[in-house]
Amino acid sequence: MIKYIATVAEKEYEIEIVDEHHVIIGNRLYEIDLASVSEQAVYSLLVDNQSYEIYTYPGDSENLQVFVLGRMYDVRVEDERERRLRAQAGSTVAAGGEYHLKAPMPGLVVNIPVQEGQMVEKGQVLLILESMKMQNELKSPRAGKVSRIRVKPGESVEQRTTLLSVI
Amino acid sequence: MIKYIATVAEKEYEIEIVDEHHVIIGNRLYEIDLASVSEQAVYSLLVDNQSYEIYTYPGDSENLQVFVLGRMYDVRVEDERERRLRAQAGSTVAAGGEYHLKAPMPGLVVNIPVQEGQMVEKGQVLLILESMKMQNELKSPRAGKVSRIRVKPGESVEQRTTLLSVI
Amino acid sequence: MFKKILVANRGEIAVRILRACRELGVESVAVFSEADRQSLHVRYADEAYLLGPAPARDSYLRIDRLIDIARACGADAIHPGYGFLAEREDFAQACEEANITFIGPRPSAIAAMGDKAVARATVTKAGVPIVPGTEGEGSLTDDELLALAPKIGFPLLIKATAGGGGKGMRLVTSLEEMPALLQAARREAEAAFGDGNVYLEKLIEGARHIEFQILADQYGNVIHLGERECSLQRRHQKLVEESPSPIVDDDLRRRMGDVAVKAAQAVKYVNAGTIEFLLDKDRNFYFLEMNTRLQVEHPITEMVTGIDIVMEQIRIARGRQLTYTQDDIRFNGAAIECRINAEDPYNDFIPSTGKIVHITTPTGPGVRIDTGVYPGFEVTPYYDPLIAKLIVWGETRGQAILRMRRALEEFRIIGVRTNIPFHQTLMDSHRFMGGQYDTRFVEERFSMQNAENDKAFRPEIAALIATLITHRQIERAAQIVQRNERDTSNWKWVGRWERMHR
Amino acid sequence: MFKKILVANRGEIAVRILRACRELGVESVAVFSEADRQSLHVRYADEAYLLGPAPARDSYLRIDRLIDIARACGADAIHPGYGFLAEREDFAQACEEANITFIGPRPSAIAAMGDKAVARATVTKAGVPIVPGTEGEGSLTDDELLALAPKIGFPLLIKATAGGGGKGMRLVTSLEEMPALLQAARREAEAAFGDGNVYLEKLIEGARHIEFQILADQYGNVIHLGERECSLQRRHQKLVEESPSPIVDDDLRRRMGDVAVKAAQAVKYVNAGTIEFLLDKDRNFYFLEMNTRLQVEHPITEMVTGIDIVMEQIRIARGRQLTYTQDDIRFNGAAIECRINAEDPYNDFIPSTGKIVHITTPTGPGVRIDTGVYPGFEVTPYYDPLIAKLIVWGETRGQAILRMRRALEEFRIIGVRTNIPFHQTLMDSHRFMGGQYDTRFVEERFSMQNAENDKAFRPEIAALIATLITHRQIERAAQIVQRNERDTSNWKWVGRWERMHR
Repeated sequence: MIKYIATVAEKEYEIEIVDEHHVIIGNRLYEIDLASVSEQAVYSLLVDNQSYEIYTYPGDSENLQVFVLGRMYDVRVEDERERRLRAQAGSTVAAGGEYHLKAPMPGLVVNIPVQEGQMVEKGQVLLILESMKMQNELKSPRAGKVSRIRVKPGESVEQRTTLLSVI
Repeated sequence: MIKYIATVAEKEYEIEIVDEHHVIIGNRLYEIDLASVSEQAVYSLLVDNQSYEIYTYPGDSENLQVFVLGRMYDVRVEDERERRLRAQAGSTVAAGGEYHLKAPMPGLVVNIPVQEGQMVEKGQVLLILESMKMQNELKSPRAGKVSRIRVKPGESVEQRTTLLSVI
Repeated sequence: MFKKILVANRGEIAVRILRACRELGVESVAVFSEADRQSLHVRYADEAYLLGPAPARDSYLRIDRLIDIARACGADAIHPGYGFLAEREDFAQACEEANITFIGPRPSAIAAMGDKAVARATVTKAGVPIVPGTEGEGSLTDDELLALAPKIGFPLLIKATAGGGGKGMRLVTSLEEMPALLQAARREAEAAFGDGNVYLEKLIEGARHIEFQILADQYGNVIHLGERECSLQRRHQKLVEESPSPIVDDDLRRRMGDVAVKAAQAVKYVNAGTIEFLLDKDRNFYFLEMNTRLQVEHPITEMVTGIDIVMEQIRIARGRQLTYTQDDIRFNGAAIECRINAEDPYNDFIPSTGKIVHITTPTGPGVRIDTGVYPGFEVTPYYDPLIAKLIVWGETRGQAILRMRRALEEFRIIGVRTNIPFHQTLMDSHRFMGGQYDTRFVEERFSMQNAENDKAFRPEIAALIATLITHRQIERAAQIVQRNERDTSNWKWVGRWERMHR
Repeated sequence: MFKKILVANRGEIAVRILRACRELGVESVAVFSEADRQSLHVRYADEAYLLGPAPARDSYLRIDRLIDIARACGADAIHPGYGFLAEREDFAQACEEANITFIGPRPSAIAAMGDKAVARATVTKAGVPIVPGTEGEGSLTDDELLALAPKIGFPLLIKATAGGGGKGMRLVTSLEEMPALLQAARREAEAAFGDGNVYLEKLIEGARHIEFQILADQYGNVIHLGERECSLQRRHQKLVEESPSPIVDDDLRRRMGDVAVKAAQAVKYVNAGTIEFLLDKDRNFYFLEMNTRLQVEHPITEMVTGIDIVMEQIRIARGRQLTYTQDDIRFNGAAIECRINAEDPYNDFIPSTGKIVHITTPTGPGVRIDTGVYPGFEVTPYYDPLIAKLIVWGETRGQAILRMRRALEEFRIIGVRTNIPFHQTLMDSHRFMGGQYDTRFVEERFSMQNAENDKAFRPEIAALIATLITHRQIERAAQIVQRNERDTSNWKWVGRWERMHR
């Protein structure tokens, strides 16, 4: 029996896989039936005969984005061992390190309203990228200092190009 | 430059592939652009800017079934060498040999209105197979003698099971 | 409103009913056989329960299992859809006994309309015309039949009581030839069915199959939603339906509608039902039978009336009064339905099974599709071959036909054969366009091969595409061979080792 | 009728127009950029011509290429769709000069409505109310503005003539504070745009964006097809439209409709067009602008009126009289459109590109989809992010909302992010259900995160499915490792050979 810890919106769920058709969540046993629909990221899940249709996308880092009943959930799944390791390493891992702003889609760099060395707030606009006739503001996910700008206004960039970094 | 002979409804078309965007049919040069749509048997073909959407199924033996503008065409394609070989071998190849009646779908054998050794006409019902709530009459594609019956009424058969043969 | 409805069906009609539940805010329960775990109806329902193995008798026909599941999950109503248990008196009865509302008529109405002889007798009493004949009058002697024949009128048919499939059937055009034909028919029936009994039925020449949609509430209010023309059939399976019928005018519609309402009232009918008529060349009409359930082709009536028939069924079953009176019903434009079956129109309409790998769905103005399949769905041999209903609406019948043509052109289902080419050929036929067809048209006067001289006949394009595909395959094969030649490093070592040890 | 129509557009609207051509029996020509070879509009047209590279300026905006292609292929009319060249006077002019019918208004009408100041002046002369203000009256001094302000009424806005994006904008609630605010606004405008000119505009509080669909033929007949409520916008992009508006009653519809017709007549308008109004809390309405083309949201009007607007456009362009008079127009039920964009509603609505690998399309009663994509289609960064329009019809607004909810639930597009979750959250919001929203609702009072305590919030299901998927992946990885261990026969030989030669 394998035990996982799934975290959704900072709440943790202990989930044990008993066999192909049974799981224990918390202390309750559920009967489940999981079917993958048309070999894509679409699943049909029956949980005690409640029917859920679910689709998923890879999320940031290790997380999985799950869509169910019209809502999106960001889920991190760990087994007990991973969990212990992470606990020992301390919980500051996620917040530290350099953040690399990557182009979420191909586009044209229109404006970079920050400079190297500048301090930025969480949510502050770092770069404006034009794609699909729209100007898209790319914002900083956290406070920090702009460490390096790798593109110039007027430049066309491919998807996932690193645009600048925040330290 | 490779030359093919395509046969549709007993009419032959000489087709030369000049390059990726040009073919000669008969004596006329055509500009073409072939695109495969969504990696399936669906094609978009531009011929001198006329747009055709086409899908295909494998036909009997070497033939290809082609659907275009709501019609189905059974096409045999040969290159010149194959064509010469077949001409030398004589044209009786297709008509001869044993015909094996195969189940076109899984189903239940309901009735076999012929017996081994019996002479049958082209179009005569050889076997009735029940599937999808329907009784389907499987007919002989040509005249001949029933050589061997391999199933019994009441038997369930898988798709492509050989049911009986006509010699 | 109901708290929870169990849908005792599968495929497109289960999906159709689940959608109505969802739009009414009612919880829904699907049931499924082992072959249907991945079906849309399982995915769209709030709850889903396994019934049993794939064959219908082990799953969708298991009354006991259905009642158990409904009880266990707290469903307070069951919708039977069409087919399976929809017209089974015992199922309606079992629901009643389990105190679960059956969304359909009372068991007594199902029974009264289920037995053809009883149905004929019942509606005749109510003044509804039936096809003249002697069916349901027991075993009659030759003398009795010869005496009755002139009253029925010639031409007429001798039919075997036990039979079907044309065995023991004879066409009689005059009284003189009838004794000999009676003998022959009895002999053939005796040989085929072990029962020489026959009955007489007037031959309706050029008959058209016209049916009327009925809605009736528990308070005696009965209305009709106009007619559907269902003459385009093959082996008694409807293939195309349209509303309105191209040959029914306002006066005939009013007269037939009145009779249809009368027929429903004769059995104290409640909920949605359909009265089927035969209409002859002289515009005489005859009651054929009543379908005491939702009809496959109900969407065309929804398109021209704007009324959601399934929602009305649920409201009626809940005890509501009809939302509409007969005067509220307006017929707007024209609708056509093509039944898309998994079958090969070029190979005797043999059913086709397999996995659907690709679908391009026609959409846009005036197009509705009811279906239970999707890319990746496996069409199995266990159930009927209907995989989608393509329904279009147009301001006029002409516009609807043109729209159906373009929708059929757009529709691609790859992985199983479908009868889409049949529908395309039919929509192009002058007889269909002129509305000039009867129930024997498809089988007797229609061919998939008759359209070879129009501008859609492009064999050279077929030749070209087949050649290009073949050419590409040859080129690709050549590349693979080349790659393999390069990719043999391991084997070289093995070969070297073998040579050394020879 | 026309012999051949060239559709100078791409995506869903090109497909929409091609369908109308097909249903009218007119030959159709598609044009495409290098990025669009596999698009539906290329596949559905009778002919297709390459315009040029992907960027619009090299392809869909190339007037010269379009005219050349139309001439070469013998097209006698061009439909511009919306966007691209649809409201370009020079394109309409170029068509006229090439003797090709432009399916739209005359160049003069495009010009008259294209310049906002001219449009305001023109319709004002015809007695159409406009948002009170000084725009288009040239440069005014502070004294002049202060004198005009009380006539406009407070609150009002000071806006920069050169500007946009809120720079140089000030809200004024009284005359007393106005001189200081004028100074500040001019300073800011000067700094931002190098132009300190400002104008005044009445602040329409709680404004709703209501537009009227107009049809006008070449013989002076002008009718309207009722209104569309388009207040749900984000960054001036419409997201959801409905018809009728939840707050427009018969009387207001008649009055606004009359004014809309008058506005169209003021420029001798021909073909389909749309008059946009702002409606304030006190039900005063003001002309905003006229769109001299087919509108993205035209299908909701088609659903409630039964009129095919694109077919009417083509008939009008051909010189036909309008098929309908104002009295023929009946409004039946309610329709809603959700624009499905390839963008991530959880990440600031950033556009999403990529290959669509799977689509499950909602179908069934009352659902229409207009789209240009299909499984396998590549969403590129070159064009706007609209990939589908989901349109539903219901007998009432309530039914339409419930139907839209179930349709959104069924809609799956995998491969790119879409704003479907945004629409789902919106359809669940009490303000939308109550029809209580204005043009600032989405940006100022709507959140994707506000729905966490209803029954659709099921984090434990999300946790469970993520765990099951992770578990399966781990198991599969383990199997692959095991298979690889077994599948090393060749390497064993190689290893043996190596050992022997060490």
